[in-house]
Amino acid sequence: MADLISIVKGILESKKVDVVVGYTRATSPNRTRPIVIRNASEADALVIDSSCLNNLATYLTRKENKGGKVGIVAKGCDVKAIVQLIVENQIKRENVYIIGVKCNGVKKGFEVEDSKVLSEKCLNCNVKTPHLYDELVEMGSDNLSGKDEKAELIAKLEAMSPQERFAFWEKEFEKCIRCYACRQACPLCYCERCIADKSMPRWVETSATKRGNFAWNIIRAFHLSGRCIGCNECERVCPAGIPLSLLNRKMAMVAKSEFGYESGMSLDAPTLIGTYDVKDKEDFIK
Amino acid sequence: MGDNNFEPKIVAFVCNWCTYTGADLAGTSRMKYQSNVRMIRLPCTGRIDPMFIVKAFESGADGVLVSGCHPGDCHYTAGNFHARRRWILFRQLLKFIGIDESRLFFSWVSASEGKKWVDVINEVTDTVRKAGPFSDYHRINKEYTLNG
Amino acid sequence: MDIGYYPGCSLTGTAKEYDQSIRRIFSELGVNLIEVEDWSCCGATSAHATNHLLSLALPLRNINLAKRQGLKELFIPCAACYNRFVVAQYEVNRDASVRKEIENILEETIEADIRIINMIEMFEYIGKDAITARKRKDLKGFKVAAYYGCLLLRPPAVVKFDDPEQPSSMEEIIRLTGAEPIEWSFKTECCGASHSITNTNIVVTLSKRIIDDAREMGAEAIIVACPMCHSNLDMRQRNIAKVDAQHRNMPVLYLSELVGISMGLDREALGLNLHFIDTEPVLSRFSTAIVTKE
Amino acid sequence: MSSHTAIKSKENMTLAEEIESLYGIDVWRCYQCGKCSAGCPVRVFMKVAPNKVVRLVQLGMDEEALKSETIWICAGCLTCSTRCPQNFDIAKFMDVLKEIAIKRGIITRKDAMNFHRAFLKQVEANGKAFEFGLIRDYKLSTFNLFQDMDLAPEMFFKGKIKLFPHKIRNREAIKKIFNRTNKE
Amino acid sequence: MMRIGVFVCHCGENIGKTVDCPTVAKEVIKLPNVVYAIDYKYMCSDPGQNLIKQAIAEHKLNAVVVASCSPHMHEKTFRKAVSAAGLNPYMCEIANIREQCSWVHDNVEEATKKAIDLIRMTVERVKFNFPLSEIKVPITKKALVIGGGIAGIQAALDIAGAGYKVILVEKEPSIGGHMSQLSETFPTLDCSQCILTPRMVEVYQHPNIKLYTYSEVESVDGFIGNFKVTIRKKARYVKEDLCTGCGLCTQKCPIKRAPSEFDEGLSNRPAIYVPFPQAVPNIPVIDRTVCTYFKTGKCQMCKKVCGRDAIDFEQKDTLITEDVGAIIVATGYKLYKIDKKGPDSAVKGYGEYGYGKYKDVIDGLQFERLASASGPTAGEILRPSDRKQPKKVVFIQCVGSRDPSKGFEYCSKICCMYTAKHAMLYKHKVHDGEAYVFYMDIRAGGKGYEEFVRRAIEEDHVKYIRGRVSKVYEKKGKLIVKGEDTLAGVPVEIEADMVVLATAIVAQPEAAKLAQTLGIPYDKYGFYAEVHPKLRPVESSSGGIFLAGACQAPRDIPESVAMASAAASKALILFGNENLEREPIVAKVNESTCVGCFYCKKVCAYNAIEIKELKDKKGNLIKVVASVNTGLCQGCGTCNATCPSKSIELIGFNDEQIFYQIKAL
Repeated sequence: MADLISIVKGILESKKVDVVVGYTRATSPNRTRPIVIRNASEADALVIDSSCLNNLATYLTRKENKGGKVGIVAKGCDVKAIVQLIVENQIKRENVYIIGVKCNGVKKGFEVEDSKVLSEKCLNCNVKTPHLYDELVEMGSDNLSGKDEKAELIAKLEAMSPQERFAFWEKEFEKCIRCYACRQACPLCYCERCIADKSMPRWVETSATKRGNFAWNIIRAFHLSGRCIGCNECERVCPAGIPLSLLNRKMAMVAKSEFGYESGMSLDAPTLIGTYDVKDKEDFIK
Repeated sequence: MGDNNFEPKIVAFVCNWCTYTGADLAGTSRMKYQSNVRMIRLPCTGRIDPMFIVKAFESGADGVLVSGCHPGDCHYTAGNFHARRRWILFRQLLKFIGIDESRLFFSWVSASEGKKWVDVINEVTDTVRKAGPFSDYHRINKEYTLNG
Repeated sequence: MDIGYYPGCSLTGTAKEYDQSIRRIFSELGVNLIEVEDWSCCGATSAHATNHLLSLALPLRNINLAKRQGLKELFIPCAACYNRFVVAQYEVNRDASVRKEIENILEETIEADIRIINMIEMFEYIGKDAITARKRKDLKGFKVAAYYGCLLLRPPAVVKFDDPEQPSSMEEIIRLTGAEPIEWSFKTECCGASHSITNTNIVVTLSKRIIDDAREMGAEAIIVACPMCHSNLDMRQRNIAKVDAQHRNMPVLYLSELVGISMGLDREALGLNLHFIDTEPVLSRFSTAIVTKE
Repeated sequence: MSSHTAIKSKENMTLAEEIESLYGIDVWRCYQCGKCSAGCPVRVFMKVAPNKVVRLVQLGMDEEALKSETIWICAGCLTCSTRCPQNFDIAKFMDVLKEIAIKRGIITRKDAMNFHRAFLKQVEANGKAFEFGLIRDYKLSTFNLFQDMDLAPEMFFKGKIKLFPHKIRNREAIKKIFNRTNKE
Repeated sequence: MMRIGVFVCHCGENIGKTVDCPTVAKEVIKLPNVVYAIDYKYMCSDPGQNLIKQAIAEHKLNAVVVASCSPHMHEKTFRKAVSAAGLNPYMCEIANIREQCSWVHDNVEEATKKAIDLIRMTVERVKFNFPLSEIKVPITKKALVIGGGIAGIQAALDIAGAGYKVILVEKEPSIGGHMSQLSETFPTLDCSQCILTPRMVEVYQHPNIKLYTYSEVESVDGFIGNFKVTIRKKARYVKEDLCTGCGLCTQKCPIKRAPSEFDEGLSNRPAIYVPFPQAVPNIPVIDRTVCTYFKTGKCQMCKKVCGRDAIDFEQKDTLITEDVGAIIVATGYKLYKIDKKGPDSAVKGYGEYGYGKYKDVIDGLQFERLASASGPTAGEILRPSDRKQPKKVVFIQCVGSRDPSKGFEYCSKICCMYTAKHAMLYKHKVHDGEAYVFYMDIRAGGKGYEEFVRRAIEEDHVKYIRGRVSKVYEKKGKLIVKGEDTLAGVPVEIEADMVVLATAIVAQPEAAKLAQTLGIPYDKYGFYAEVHPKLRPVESSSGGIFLAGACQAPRDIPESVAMASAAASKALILFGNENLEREPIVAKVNESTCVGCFYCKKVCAYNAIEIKELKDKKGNLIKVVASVNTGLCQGCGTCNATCPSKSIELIGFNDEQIFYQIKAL
């Protein structure tokens, strides 16, 4: 298996791609940050290890990248996002050169020095080896581990009464300051004018009222239903610490149980919204 | 919960071809039903946006009913199929957030089912009346957040 | 196989041979009939003709007894009782207010979900193969008329048993014995049982029409699954003879007796000696000697 | 209850309204096709055809309906109900009329009534029917002691009639049922 | 600045009785932007409409809300009115306070409150209406007629006669339908085939009519004026272009005993057959379910004897597509086969009449065949069992009709008449015979109909007995019919030789399937639904699809023909225009915000969403967005609800209109 840096140099020199999006060491030693490489000489800055948490796919839909050919360093989960973007006509397969990363899981956050805690999104990973790539590189393993608290929380919420659930979310959404970091970080929130910014009519109240926050978080979760690939970037970047992944994961569970559907897995599978089956369950319809 | 003289505010989003016509039929046949529901006519259930439902609760609705053509009868051939898939997801989301079956209702009522429309309306109205005012949502409609 | 058993009053009296034959053949077939503890009358015609609630309460008391005995199925050979039970069960399951009313009367909750089985269904239930397997005598050439009467088939929406107008299930059981059911037009006509004592003339007229048609269509005997029908058609032939000099006796057999005969069981044991119309003339050709088949 | 029946106190209800509100039988379903009468096995013994009895009730001629012997002659074979195109349960209708007739003390066929009384008396007392007692009581009531007397000895001989009733253990339960169902 | 006028209609008592209209008017005038409000007895009347027009002028209204009956009733009326007053019709909205308010509530206070709410919501909505103008769509001036019975034939001839092309599709091997099976027709007793056959031939020879027999409509796409139809031409195994209809193959076919559909099973036909002598086209078809060759691979007798080598065992079904502008559905009816038991066999079926058990209990169409000169008995009345002449025939009406418990609630309408005809024909053919008719009511409400029934009773002495038969059973070779004469109040028993059951008229078994292919509504029995029971009896709710004959409800011949001509004229009215003016309720894309995810394209059932490339002046691609083909868009709005960024909106039902309608709740 070739190493990352030589691959990147290769594709830049051979003009296979115009830019490459990857990870580089950040100021603090146990974290990385995204980097855009434009010429081979810069490629040495690239790193790939268990602190490469970000989902770089979100950069693919940035205006400045559209049109051009982009190389991207992508873990399995990131590839899911790329697949979904291709399915939704946001990028063309031929315009993206995927440097897939065989991944053994990434670290949860950087709070702790040299944390050994496995990020939640990795717990039920089914794409340790990416399901779509042009080149494959390996990431070292530093046997991380963690437990799935969110799964338990979802179960707990489902067991609650509607009123209790409502109260739970009221408390969570109350924290929302509507900075839209969740939207910014999400690889699939690529709308040029988000419905939250639409003023005629103003479906989502802009000021951080309880009402507005409910509307925003409901519609965000719904627009990602059957699309979210579970990279948890939204939750990671949320300054208010709202457990957004609960909503995304719940909807992913519904998609799975009701339609046996999993997003970002295949380039030619029909999307969940936009298709239908005459036999879709309707036990809830009178 | 819910005092006896509470009259729920209910909004119904219905398709023009089946349910709306069915409701007209109930009228022409002089059937009687409770007066709490306010109808909003749309060309097709396919047009019914989840935002409508959110907006309805924001506007003080205690319950929301969505109704259209039976599967296979859609005037636009498949609008109700797409709608149905949308609802399966949206309804689960709302449920997870704490808005359950006593607030959100779905039905198929064809143009010939005036009687069914009457039954649906009465059932929905009774259910919502029993559930009482949607005080949870009424509250958040009023309150500002710390940051708000 | 264990199965609940509600004989009903007639089978302890006027129709004891029905009870006798049933117990006999089912012990042969290895079916264990568990009689409902301290069962009481279903109220019969008199109850439902004069007191709706009573007509529901009486059967439901017995259903509750059976449930408490842990019975899942209840075999009721008397078509009249069968009908009262099925109707009562249907009524309380259909109408919650009625259920409440009866529950208040009985001072106990009702779980009316026991499966009620009539004579014909009973044979279907234990399986036609079981019957053929136990067959010792083929009643070939024995031409019989299957008579259903009223209460096995009506009301169809409630009993949901067989085609109410052109039933055929009894014929299928009869064929297992080798006997040959004839096609006739009166298999579902009423014999007027409820008037048996009060208006004998009615009963005579109705029974006569039935018997005459059976004979015209070539039947040697009539097969029934109801003690009411039996006592009318069997007993009342005396009265028919009074009004019709030409009347010739027509033996009337219970379905259970017919099956019993095909099993080669002793006729006394089946209670055939208790009939008013002698069955020997038509049965003598099937000797009681058991022909064990190789 | 169908819309055309206003809520009234039982006293000032017509028979049609009473049987609808109390027994859920809507006489207006009947459109007088006569299929019930056509198939009735005991039709020839009736002066007034079953469908006519329904008609009388529809017309509010309640007395005439309750007085008609038809309701007592009905054999309860359910042929009518089974074939009624309008799903109108005539057999039940006949029973209900009998029940009301008894309550109002209009009993045009004593024989039938006496039989039912005699029968139920035995059930009430013993928990089971008791042919001997039944026939005895009934005969006494009709003073027609000799009818069927030719059959009785043979039945007795065949052991089909016992001289003493078989009583169930929990007769209290039965008593209770009778008392509670005989309200008013 | 919006200046809205609100017009509250009493509709006489209809609204006024339960909605306090004056109060409503007083209340709604208080609403922002409402500058004028008035209540009036009949808004739809001329004075009512003038009231609106004047108000528009005097109060400079730029939007109007009419609170009245359902928009389905008078939306067009009022929009015409406002446009007459120089306002754009789409600036007028209806608040339905009749069908969905006054008629369904009793309590005046509640109804009034609801009316005010509904108006408030509509007022808020109309603020966001904007002027629209109709969309023009070209029309394909060619019609498809489905069903080659008398209705289909009539419709096809009318349209073809007007000079337009017609595609006539018939699923049977020949056109003619049920009418070709009939003997004589009421009330004139003229021979059915004598009047029908010329029409059939005319259809066949008409230059404007393209006939597809033994074919079915497979799929229908598009919309009024622009349908695309796929027709499945079933394999006949006979080359139509070569066959001369000499009939040699049918004579020589060794299979002789397949029951004839045309004779309702009263006679037999070969495996290769022409349904009946006058069939159009006169080209045989092979019934592969009975054909020896198809079953065993041997025989080929027909092929051997055919001089033109027209037999083709290899023939396959073929699919043909046609573009048409209008569709006329004339698929007719079926007779209720009463021997078939329903799903819940314990309660369905008519065992008591012994149909299917006794040979001599037959249904109406079978009697038609017995009475028909071209029938199995050459018009002689002979009963099926022993071909003897029945001396006593009982006719039973309403078998399956007016029978909620075993059949259908509705009245089959034509049975009273054809039964009278049957009894009459029988009496004319068997002079010493007796005819009895058991009926419930005699429904003879047509020109010369009552007279016809009287003739049967008075001149031909048919005995009418009022009462339903309870049972038919066999005794000593006679059919005993048990009935009650409800007029005399006496039971009657008739010893008949033959019994004829007037069984119910039911929808075609495939009716629902076709309805779904066409996208037209149907009632619970499978009969197709008209838009308006009185004023638009031959139009389905789908534009450009019209109904004729018994597919819509039980119909007799004159009615079917009348409907057919009416439906034809509806199609011709359509063809009278160059373009179709369509409501401008279509989707519109906001190109500046659309990111081209094309979820809208996925949900569009009409392929109305197209991919559009936005380029700058130099011609390099800026981005790819969705764009709407307004000709194809039908305005369902599914795309609008699906679009995450709301970059596509449905004009006339756009987000703002709905948003503020909800907000005003």
